[in-house]
Amino acid sequence: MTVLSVRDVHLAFAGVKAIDGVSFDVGVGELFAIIGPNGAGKTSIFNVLSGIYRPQSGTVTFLGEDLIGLKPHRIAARGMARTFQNVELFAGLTVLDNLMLGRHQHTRYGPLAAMAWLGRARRAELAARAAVEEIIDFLELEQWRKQVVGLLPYGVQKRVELGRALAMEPKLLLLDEPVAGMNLEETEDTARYILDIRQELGLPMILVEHDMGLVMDLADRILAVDFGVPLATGAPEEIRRDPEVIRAYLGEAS
Amino acid sequence: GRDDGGDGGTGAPGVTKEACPNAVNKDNGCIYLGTISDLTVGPFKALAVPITKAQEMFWKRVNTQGGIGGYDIDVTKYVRDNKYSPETHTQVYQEIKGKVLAIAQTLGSPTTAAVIDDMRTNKVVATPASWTSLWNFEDVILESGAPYCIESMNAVDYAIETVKPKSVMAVHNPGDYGGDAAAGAKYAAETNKLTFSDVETPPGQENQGRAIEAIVKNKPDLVILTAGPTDTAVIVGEAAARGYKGRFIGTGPTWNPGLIASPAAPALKGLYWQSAPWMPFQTDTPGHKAMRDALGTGIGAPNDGYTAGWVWSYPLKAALTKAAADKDLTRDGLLKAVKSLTTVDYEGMLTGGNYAGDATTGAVRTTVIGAPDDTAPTKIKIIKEAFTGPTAKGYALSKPCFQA
Amino acid sequence: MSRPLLHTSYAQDMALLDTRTKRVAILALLAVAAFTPLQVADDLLQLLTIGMVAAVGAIGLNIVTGYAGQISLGHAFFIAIGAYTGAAVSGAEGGRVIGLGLDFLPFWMLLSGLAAAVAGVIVAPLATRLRGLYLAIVTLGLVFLGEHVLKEWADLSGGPGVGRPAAVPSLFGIRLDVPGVYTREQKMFWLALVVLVIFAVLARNLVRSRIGRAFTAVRDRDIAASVIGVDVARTKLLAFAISSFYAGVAGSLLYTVTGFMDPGSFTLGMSIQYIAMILIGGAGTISGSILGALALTLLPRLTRELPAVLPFVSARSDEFPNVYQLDSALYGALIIAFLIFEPRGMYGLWVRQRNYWKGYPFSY
Amino acid sequence: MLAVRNLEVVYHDVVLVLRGISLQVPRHRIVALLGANGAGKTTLLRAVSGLLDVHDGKITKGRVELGDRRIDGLPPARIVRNGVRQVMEGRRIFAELSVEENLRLGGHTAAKAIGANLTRVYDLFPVLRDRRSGTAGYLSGGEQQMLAVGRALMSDPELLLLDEPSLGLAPRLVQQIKEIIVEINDQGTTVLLVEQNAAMALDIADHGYVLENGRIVMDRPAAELLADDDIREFYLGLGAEGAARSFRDVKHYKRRKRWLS
Amino acid sequence: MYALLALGFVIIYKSMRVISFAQPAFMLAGAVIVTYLSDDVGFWAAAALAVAAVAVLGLGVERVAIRPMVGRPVFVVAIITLGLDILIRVVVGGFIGLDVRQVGDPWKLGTVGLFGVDVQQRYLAMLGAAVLCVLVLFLFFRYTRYGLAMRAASFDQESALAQGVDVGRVFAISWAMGTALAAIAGILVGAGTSVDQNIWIIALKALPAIILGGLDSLGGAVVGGLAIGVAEALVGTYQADHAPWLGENFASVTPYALMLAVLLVRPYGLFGTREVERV
Ligand SMILES: Nc1ncnc2c1ncn2[C@@H]1O[C@H](COP(=O)(O)OP(=O)(O)OP(=O)(O)O)[C@@H](O)[C@H]1O
Ligand SMILES: Nc1ncnc2c1ncn2[C@@H]1O[C@H](COP(=O)(O)OP(=O)(O)OP(=O)(O)O)[C@@H](O)[C@H]1O
Ligand SMILES: [Mg+2]
Ligand SMILES: [Mg+2]
Repeated sequence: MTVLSVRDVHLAFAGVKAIDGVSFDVGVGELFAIIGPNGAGKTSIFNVLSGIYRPQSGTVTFLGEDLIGLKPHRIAARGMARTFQNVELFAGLTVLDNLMLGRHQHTRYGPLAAMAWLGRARRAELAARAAVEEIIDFLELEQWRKQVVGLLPYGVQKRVELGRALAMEPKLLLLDEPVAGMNLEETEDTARYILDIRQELGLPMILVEHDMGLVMDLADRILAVDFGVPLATGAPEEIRRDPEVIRAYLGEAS
Repeated sequence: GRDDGGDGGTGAPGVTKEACPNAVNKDNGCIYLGTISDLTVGPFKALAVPITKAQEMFWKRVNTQGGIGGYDIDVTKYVRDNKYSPETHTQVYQEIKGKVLAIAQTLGSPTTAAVIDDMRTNKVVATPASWTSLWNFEDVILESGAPYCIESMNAVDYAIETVKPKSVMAVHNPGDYGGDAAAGAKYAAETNKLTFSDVETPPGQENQGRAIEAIVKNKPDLVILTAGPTDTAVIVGEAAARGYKGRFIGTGPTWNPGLIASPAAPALKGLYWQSAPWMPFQTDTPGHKAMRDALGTGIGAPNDGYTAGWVWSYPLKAALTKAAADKDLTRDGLLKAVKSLTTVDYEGMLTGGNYAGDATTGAVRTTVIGAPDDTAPTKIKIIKEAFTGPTAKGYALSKPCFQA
Repeated sequence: MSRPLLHTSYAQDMALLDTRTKRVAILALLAVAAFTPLQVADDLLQLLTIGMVAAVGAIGLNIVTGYAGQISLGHAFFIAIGAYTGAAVSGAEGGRVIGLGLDFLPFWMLLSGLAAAVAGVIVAPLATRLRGLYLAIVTLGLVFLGEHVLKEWADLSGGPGVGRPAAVPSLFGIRLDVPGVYTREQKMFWLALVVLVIFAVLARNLVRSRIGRAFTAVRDRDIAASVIGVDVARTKLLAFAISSFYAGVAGSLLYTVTGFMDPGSFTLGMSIQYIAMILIGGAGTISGSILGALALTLLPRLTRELPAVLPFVSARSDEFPNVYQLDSALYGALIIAFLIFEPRGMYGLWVRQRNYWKGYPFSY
Repeated sequence: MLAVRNLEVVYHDVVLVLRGISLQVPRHRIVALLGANGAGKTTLLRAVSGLLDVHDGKITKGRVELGDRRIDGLPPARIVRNGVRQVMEGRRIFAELSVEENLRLGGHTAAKAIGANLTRVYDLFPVLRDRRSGTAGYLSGGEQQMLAVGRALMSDPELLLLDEPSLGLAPRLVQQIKEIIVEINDQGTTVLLVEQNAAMALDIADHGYVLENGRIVMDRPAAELLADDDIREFYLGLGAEGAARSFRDVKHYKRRKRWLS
Repeated sequence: MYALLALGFVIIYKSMRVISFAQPAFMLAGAVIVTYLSDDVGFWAAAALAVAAVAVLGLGVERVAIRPMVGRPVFVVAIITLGLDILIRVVVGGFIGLDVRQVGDPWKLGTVGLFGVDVQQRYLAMLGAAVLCVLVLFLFFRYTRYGLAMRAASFDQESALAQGVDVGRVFAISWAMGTALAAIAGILVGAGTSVDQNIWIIALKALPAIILGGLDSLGGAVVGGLAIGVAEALVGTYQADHAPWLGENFASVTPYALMLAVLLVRPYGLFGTREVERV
């Protein structure tokens, strides 16, 4: 059973081939990782998946549905959630509001109901709040709940972003460099959250990360790309030993 | 809400037993009159400032002559700037209306229109500072001189006498000012079987291209112009530069003495005449003389804004005098006095001032024509003294001209 | 020192007025406002009324600009649509200008809002294509085009320099614009107060709802917003529609207060004044919009009083410098000074004071 | 060369972030500054480069000296001219400008040497040469980081303040950046290196400081730090036995160790 | 004409991302100063002095009212420029007095024959001035570091500071240049006609021009200015005959209509820099 199936995707920007024939599948409950040098096209793959970029060719099938050409919010509605390489939180809002925004698709009521704040709107908001509180609990964000995210420590911001993605109740979670810029302690925390998400929610995930320790320890399968071209796909051990991957990406140090 | 009008025991707002601040006659009471004018950033500042100044001097002279019915008149305490915006006008009007008996000056038509309902309801008599024919239909407004449309009729009639035009074009700003004049020109042209065309042009030097184009292309024999002074310079100057040789006659506000030094001066001297509701600054009538004396030498260059402010003040003086004589210095009394006025003594500056009858009988129909001249004090020399052309004579005002 | 806030349910935590102090303060404020007309002179009352109506418009602008981040210089355009719709619907039939004679206030007020909202919906797609100042200037273009239409369409507007009577307010056969037991100004004040309170509460509810959050999300990061499921185009559309609705309602009432309007009023200057209102009040806050609108409407009154106490300026309009010039200049200068010293607006000033006292006596 | 003495920094007049920091960066050395997120590392760099103003921060106590000149309080442009360059966290390249325009701008204070410096930077980072006329904002994360470092080199700085240069870089590039830092240092530039990647930083540094909560809690030669048990556990992720722990074994309770406070 | 005005806006926008609504006031100031000086020192010297004086005024204003706002949202700054506009216009208006004033230009309404058409000398002067300004600006941006520094400062002030760019000086220079251009434009507006309080309105016409050309493009400002001038003239001449339903004086709103049309096709104007956004 595959959740997501990407077939032969090509994407180019004015001469730069960002993705050049990438294909892969993500299975139920799988933690799939994508690695590759800077500029290899990892983020671009995410952007294609979430509908920000439209590839020139190729198909993306998510839970049996073709995603190409859909607007990002439609894709989000189908259960795709992601975090961003550089934190893309709404800096002026509180943690709570950021998480509530994650529930945008799940709180459904119109502007008139919102203005009146009676009945449906009120109930929906209360329900959303309860759901968000669970995530706050899960990610241990209690102490920052009502703080404006812009001023929070970087590691916490990354966690809030993860929380926002979780609030969407996704069916697939894309994580773009979740531990970049974190210190060891925070990295370990994040690793723990990722494991917990797997365990408790059974959520399939795609992980893009340069911290090889984390990738190798957590991922079930890894896809390595370079210049948009897939180099290899396989279990962590295979990838670690793949000469092409070492040449292009890992370097002799590891 | 409370009405803040101090009535000083006489029962009328703006009338106090106490003397005016800086009173000439310390024993007199005080009648406060309000002034709402365009004093800083609005487009008519160059006219509004001298009007306001002249009115101050006019009422000072009245006070020096003993005041009216035991009262001095103060027009300096409640002066407000409307920036030529109806909103501001309304606000300042509300601010001062409870404190004044009447309004010595309310400048502009859209601005005044914004408060006219209230003036009607509260019987606040006011002197306008514009010549739209609309005022002939308002009881509370004490207009002086011929409205724009009659002035234009006279201008056309005068041209018929002198340059014998076959075609007339009205080049005018939109709205009551230009629209009124254009309506007059159109009526005159039609009455006299001349071809007529109408070009509306917005204010602003850079916006005159189309008007100039129209003039140069159609070569009308006569252009009746209603625009601002700088726009006038552009239109006349450029049209002349592009070979137009017909005749321009502009209404009162098209002229500013500064134009005589402008690059368009040669063209203006050649092609341009100026119509006006009354004689200019330097004229030799008792009224003009009194004005010049009152203003003294400290005013800089002469300007017909002063003349206008001075002339406009006579009817209110007459009404106040009448109300005082009737021992009824209240708003009611003043309005009653206004409605009983059949003539006002303008000390030779103008004849007219019938506010008792309807618009047609009340309207003043005289106009003077002048031409640019370096040597005259306001750079305009009169070439035709007060006259009423045949068209204007027969014209019945049934509603404001620009609405006809 | 204030007690820590303890709430025992999410409903309590999310309530609009979440502390007792706030509830009491608001009630007191409303009570004072309701009795104001009995105490204050009519001219000031009228100014306050205009300020309150302007506040409705400012809230509208704040929704689209402060919350949704779409800088609009076209607010005057939407206000004009509201003003003329209201006037045309409620105006007397068969007069010089268009009038349908339907003078039931809620009817024409809502209709004005709707008309403006429709215009907003038409304009909104521009916002999905244009960013920042480009959008601002293009919406400014609307103002000029609108002004042109109004000037040309004299049957509706009365023509430039002539104008027409504004909307006729009547509630169940009672005309609010003619004096009765209470004066016109008093009645209009109460009307404006009620309208403002209703619209402010509605707006406040809106901005804390999912829609309000979506506005902010689109303002701060539209890509991220779309990825978490916010339909950016629809959200902008909604922001423009609601904002214009407010503008329309405000427009329909704005001139009813004074009774008369001229097409020359709906200019760039008006748009900018509204921008100034929300900036001075505090962008992205409802109470800020109200404060800003009141401040900016009352400011000219203040600047007219101020120069009079300064000895060195002349009260004569033909001398330089004179009080009238100073009054205009002061208006400009106060705006500059305020924004320099309190860039977050009056709301920011208030927050700062509140925080200071909350933390008192500790400064760090 | 750089000496920071007893520095205190406050943001917005209320948030005290640095609480009396002293630190030395000798000429031609690489000094590493480690510390948890939010410890105040970036703030310290800002205090040196004069960029505190922009963030409404103020030095309330202490001084910053470059050689024997006091440089705190100087405007940033002057400090750059004195040879101090900060590479800001998060790259902060000019997204709308082209790669080469970014570099030229980096040479704003050394206009004469722009040609030579361009060649030098392009030699260090060949990718940038290939993308020279491309819009900088469309570069990938790593490419942008290279551009940011390259841009700083355009003014021939004497002291380079690097704020987390390895952030978001692929392992091979981290290696490369590391080599480049060493190379730049060999060419005569003194480096103050702020890093989360402690292994990388301590590997090339001569000396290291550890910052916690606005205070320096450790100040030792890099080699000693590498051998310190606490550092090994909390910054390098090495178990007591010296082998790397697996992230799969991370414990489910909050571990937090503080040296002070 | 519009091109010159537009250039002033663009220079300031280029460095601060702010549209200075005070440009009309500076334009008026330039014109009025010349009217005072030209009688005594002649037109050319007066013009030079006026431009210099306005540039200094611009510097001062930048220092007092704009510099403290560095780093604040651009719209707050824009509203400040608006306050400045009111302030300066009141003062300058006070100096205009009651009569319209003359700049005393040498061209008056004189014409010269050019390719068989009579062209007014002052239009040639305007054209010359515009070409000269564009040339000077082009050279300035080409051969000094400041062009790049201006753009950089407008995108990210902190980062520009870190590059050693004296952002304050960059802003000052851009204000001085922008206001000087406004002054030149003001003088030329006054040439051939007269100066009164109301000429500032013309400056607003430059807004569609710069949007059309792209807010931060000098070339765009020139092209936009010309396009708008031409469009206005064409519409003014032909619209009444061919499309009377647009109403009288449609010409004066043509710039806005044109701007709307162009922006629907090109959201950053003809030559504007596209905003880079990526995640
Ligand atoms: N919107 C865009 N326009 C032009 N080029 C782009 C755009 N987005 C990405 N690119 C280019 O596509 C290539 C892949 O970029 P991408 O961001 O996907 O890399 P990445 O693998 O995520 O790198 P990193 O690990 O540094 O984040 C890069 O060369 C980048 O410059
Ligand atoms: N502009 C600012 N205003 C207020 N507080 C700030 C500001 N910048 C930083 N701080 C606060 O100062 C503290 C130190 O921040 P700093 O950025 O110096 O930390 P850091 O050690 O560089 O962390 P990181 O590893 O995340 O970069 C943090 O608590 C942060 O919240
Ligand atoms: Mg990436
Ligand atoms: Mg940092």
